[in-house]
Amino acid sequence: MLDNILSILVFFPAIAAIFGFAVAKDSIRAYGVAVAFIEFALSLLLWFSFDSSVSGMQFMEMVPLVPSFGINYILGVDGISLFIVILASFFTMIGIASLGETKNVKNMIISLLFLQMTMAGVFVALDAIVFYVFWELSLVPMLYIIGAWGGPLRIYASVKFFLYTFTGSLIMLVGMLFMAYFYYQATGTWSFAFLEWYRLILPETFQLWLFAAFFIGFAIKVPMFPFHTWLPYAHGQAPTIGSVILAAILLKMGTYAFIRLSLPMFPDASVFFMFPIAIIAIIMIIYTAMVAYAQEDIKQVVAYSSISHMGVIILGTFALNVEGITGSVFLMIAHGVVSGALFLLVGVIYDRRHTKMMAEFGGLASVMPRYATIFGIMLMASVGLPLTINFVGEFLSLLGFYQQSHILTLLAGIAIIVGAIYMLAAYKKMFFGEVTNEENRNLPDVNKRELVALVPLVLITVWLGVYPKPLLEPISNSVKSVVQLMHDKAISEEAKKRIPNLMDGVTRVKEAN
Amino acid sequence: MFEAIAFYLFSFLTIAMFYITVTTSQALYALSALAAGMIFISAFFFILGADFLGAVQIVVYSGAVMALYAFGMMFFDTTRDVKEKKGNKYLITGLATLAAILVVVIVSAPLIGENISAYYPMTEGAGNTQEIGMVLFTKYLVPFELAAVMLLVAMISGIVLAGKKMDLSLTLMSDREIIEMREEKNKKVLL
Amino acid sequence: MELLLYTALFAPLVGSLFAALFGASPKTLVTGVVTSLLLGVSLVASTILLVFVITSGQFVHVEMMTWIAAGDLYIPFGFIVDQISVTMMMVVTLVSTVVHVYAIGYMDHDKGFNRFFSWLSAFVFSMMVLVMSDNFAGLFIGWEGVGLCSWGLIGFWYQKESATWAANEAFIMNRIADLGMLIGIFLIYWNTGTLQYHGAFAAMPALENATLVWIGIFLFVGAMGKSAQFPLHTWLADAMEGPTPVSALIHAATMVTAGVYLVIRSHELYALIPNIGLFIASLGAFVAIFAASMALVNRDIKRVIAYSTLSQLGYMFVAAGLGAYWVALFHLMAHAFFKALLFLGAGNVMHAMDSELDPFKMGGLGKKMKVTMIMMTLASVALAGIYPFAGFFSKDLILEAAFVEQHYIIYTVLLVTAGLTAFYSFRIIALIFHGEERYKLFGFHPHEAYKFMLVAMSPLLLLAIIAGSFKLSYFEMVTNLLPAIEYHIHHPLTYWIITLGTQLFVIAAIFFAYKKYMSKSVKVPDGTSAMEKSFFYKLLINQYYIPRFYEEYLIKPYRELSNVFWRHVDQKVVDATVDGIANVIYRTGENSREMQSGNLSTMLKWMVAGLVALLSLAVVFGLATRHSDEIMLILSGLGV
Amino acid sequence: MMEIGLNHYLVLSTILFSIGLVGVMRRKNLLMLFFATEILLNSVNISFAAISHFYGDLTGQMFAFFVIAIAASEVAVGLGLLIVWHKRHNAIDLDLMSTMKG
Repeated sequence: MLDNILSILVFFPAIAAIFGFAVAKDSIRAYGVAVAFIEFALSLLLWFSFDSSVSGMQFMEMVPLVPSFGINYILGVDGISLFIVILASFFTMIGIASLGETKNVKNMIISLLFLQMTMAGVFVALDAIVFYVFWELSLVPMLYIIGAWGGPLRIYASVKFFLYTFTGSLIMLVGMLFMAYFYYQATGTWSFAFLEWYRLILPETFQLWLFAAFFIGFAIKVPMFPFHTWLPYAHGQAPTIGSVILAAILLKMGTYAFIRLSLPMFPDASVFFMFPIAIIAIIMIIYTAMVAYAQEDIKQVVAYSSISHMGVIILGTFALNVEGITGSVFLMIAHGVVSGALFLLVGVIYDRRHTKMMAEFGGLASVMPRYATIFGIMLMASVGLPLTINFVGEFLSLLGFYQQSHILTLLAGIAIIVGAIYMLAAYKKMFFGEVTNEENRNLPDVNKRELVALVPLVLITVWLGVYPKPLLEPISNSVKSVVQLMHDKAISEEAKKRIPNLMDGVTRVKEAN
Repeated sequence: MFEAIAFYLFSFLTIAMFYITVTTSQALYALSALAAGMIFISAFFFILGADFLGAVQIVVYSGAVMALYAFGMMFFDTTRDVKEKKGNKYLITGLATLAAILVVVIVSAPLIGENISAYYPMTEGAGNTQEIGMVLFTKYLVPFELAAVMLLVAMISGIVLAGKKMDLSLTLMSDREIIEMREEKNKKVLL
Repeated sequence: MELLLYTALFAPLVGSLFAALFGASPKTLVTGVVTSLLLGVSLVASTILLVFVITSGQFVHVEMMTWIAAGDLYIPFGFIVDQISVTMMMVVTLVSTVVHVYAIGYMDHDKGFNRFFSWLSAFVFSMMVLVMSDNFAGLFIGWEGVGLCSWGLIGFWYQKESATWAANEAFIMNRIADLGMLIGIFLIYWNTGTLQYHGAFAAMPALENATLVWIGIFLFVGAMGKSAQFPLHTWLADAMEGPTPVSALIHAATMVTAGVYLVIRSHELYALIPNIGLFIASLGAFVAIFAASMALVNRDIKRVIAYSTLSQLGYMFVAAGLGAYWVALFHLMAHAFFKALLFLGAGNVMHAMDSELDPFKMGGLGKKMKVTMIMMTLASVALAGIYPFAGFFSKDLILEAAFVEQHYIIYTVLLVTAGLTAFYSFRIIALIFHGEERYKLFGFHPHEAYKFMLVAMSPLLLLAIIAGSFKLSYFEMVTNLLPAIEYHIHHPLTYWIITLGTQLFVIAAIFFAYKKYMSKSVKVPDGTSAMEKSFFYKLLINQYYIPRFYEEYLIKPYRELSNVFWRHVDQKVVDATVDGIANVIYRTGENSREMQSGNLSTMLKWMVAGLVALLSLAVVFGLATRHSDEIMLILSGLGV
Repeated sequence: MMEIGLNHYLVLSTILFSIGLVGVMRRKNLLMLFFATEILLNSVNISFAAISHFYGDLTGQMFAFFVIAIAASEVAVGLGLLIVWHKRHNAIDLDLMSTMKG
């Protein structure tokens, strides 16, 4: 069982989805929740049998697919991917459980289960081709979810989402094929396995080109400025469940891939591109936060805030030290929880009023106090208040990047100001003041089904904010090995200096600038 | 000298004939001019010493192909003026000329620039037909047989295609009958 | 001792969570009582800890559990009770217990009674974390926590636009400062390798001076926000939108002094960089007189007290900046008592006057509210620094310190401010409690507050009077930790001249205020009098036009820039580029579809065109390969 | 001028080829289109024969031979199709054939 747990984790929901076609419409909800729950339980089992002290891959599985070209079905999980996998199954469960009145509910649940397969697949795949297959497959159910259950502009939004990210991933595929070719040139055998690619030391010029190819694929997925414009449309049109999964998990694929692929494979290029990327990240942080402030639609506020937070994740990733990368991995999970919860919350009010315009609301705090409280907690988590989950990640990310550049970190730190501005402004518009709109006067507060989804998220937010150690320890262990690998592989002087050598014990690079 | 005169004469004739073929609005003229052009081309083959090819040219083209066309034209209303496409004449001519020049450049460039040795040099003392026979039934046996099969297939398909509903004749049918028949056919398609 | 420490720390949290359970339900008296009792427990625990610290001279230091550990970073939840933090704990628990009991009466009729106590206790918990933490990250937790609670409490009456606006303003301004603090924390970590006070301060003397200066500056930026120092001061006056107990607890006694606490806590750092200390002192002196001047004319009693708080914070920063850390801490403590008392008194007045805040509409309230009048007058006397009240011992000490350290400009500024303080304090006392009964014109029916509220206030009154007498024993205690510098003017004559001079100056200011505002001619200002038209009055009543400046030149441009970014940059440039690329491809397809007309002869024509194109390419490539050497030569000649 | 070389034949072939192309492009009548393709094929045949002659290699003639075979079968099938088309539409106008419109 445990030997194949990753395969089970990946394919169980897909198989269940196929059987789902045969399930009667009345019982599909129960069926979906049951499957998602089993999946979640499996992921928890994975966590409990995971050895936190090991930094490398665990639960490895390998089945040769095309041996002559080195394409194998390789799965494995380490501290970096473990929690994202758990988060994915968790959100699928919560998403299905909280699914409101939906037409074609059967198709929706089947899409979600299929999506769960692709998400789990992306994060545990250790072979470029398998990774790529899951990466692309994840677009399909999402395209369907946005296109079939979305708002009035859904076709435009879903096509934009699909084509944009697809273009990016094709460039990434070219990069992968080149990488495999270089591997063949260097070793004489074909291989698409990440772990074998890690061992290959590439000349710096090759690194730069390959890094750029991978970067475009990942940057669109993240999405980084200026490739971000598909996201507001996708979020704006997607149904609540679609936005939740998109924000919580799918965006993390980009940042995860940076850590899994770009950093260990191209350490010199990572150092070379560190400052340009950091500047883009800072633009992302401040610019999208300002755009979020200008929004009139609460969902767009949350959507743009997602981009802003992703900027901090990118910044942490490119801190290239243990603190920063650990922080960015943790922030991925934190942002998943918080933005997922925020989208669920937006969905709650949308279900009641069928509008997302903030001007329509006002004074909701007196009408729906419980809703306002939960929203408030999540808002504060999003703003990055200490003892909430986001703070740990943001703090570590910024702390990590501070080692690389003081000024840029100061600029990135503006995130905590601008983040507060748009979030508080939005909260004020929605919840404070007198109830001016008669339609809002008798809105029911959050009901049981919604609480089932929201309360666990609130608990996680606080729990991991107060006691993040169970996550930080395995993450930090795996990140250490990545950083050490990068240091060992780095060719240029600059890179050797920027990436700390953990073996020396001298881990802090004293004041690089 | 004789060769040159013959070349220029036949060149002129061939070009004239083919020119008529592509410009005339009368299908019959075109057919006749084409047939004449084919025969003139066989003259080049004789000049070039490809006697067998010349003979085949006359037999196949002037005999078989032209006869086929002639038969085919019986089905059509050949008395009608052939409608021409309206379009930019210069464009068409320009494109055609350009394409031709490019072909020549490509084909002639290696010929002029490099010394090519023959794969199947002509045998001294043997006649053209004999030589062809030797090559055709040794090296090119399989393509030759394939060509034969292809011709057979083409012949059968020609018969089958043309022979369908030979009993029907649109020229003899009245307009109403034709319309009815078509409607019936459309129904079938719709079903 | 550990248990006591945890009790002192977590009792307010338990109270807060308990009250939060009833958050959405209508008023239940039990929440108020339970939270107050739990705070009492916390107070008792703190007192025992105080006694322990005084008698044994030891610290209580516990490490509860790991918070963040990644790479070399290790941050525990560690708490320390030493002389500094125990002082703060006493101030916090004492004032908050009083305020809690008081608030039971004050919030009597409020719908959000339970919510209020939940927030208030949460605030106390955050404040306790702030003062008790043994590392900068823990301090930051409390720092942000009090900011959050302050947000919730300023905006407590969320139906009011002005209240929510003020809440957001306070939160955002604090965030600006917090960024500075965060950067300071990063600097400390990367230079000393730890965030524990002990380790960090121990490593600091070895660092370069420039680094220390930056650390000092960034930490002080954090302190500036929380303690509302110029230019981040505007939120404090606006924060008076919150319920009065909140103003008393948060915006007078505890949270705003966190900045001072931070500087005192980092005295080992600031001792290494005296220039920054001088800057802090100068800014403090400036803020002291700057805020006092605004208090002179304001027509809102709570705002006047708020400016007074600001001014007193300036005093504290002067003391802290000049290295007189224990003086600063002492003034912080004394100030907390009398300023909280003043606010609670103002709360009584507001309660009596149906939330009216303009003292010109009151007058003669002394007859109806004798106890409140006495309390507020005594608090004002303490504030003014008259012997033998608390203010005399703490405030005059700061003046002396400035004099002894030979910063005469600062000394003069502070002296003038002392006069101003006395004047504006008694201006409102006179306007509220004495003179004509102008409130009758407006149809108010004032009444004294509940008895238990007055009783609750009495400990503060007592402390406001006698706190000064603790000076020596207090000095003994804190100088275990803080530099023990006694500020004495050695020449007895100079000492007496200065002390008596100050006293006389202050008393003169009080009498002037009484004389001016007790007369029968005081009318409700209607904007016609000569004074109201004068430039200075306008300048002061508009707070030096700083809020308007912020509105016009920061907030509006930010809002407009955001709109431009969204509507023009994001939609018209970034997204339009993406759509443009898609459109080009789409239109190319749409246009080239024409080629596929299905017409055979057109297709044949395209076929020939394609043939020509391919043939030309073949020719070009053929030529290129044949002449590749020459082409390379030409290209290299062009510098490719 | 008087000595006829390979280039003369190639030029002739080119001229014939371009005539054929003109025919292909401007004719609307399907039958005429067939004629034009015959011209194209024959012009190429001339080249083949000429090259074969001047290089003393039989391959060119072989190709020309096969081209003739292909031309013959093309005519057979093409005419058959043409007749069917004519039966159905009573016309052999190219413009009618636009079912492949994209």
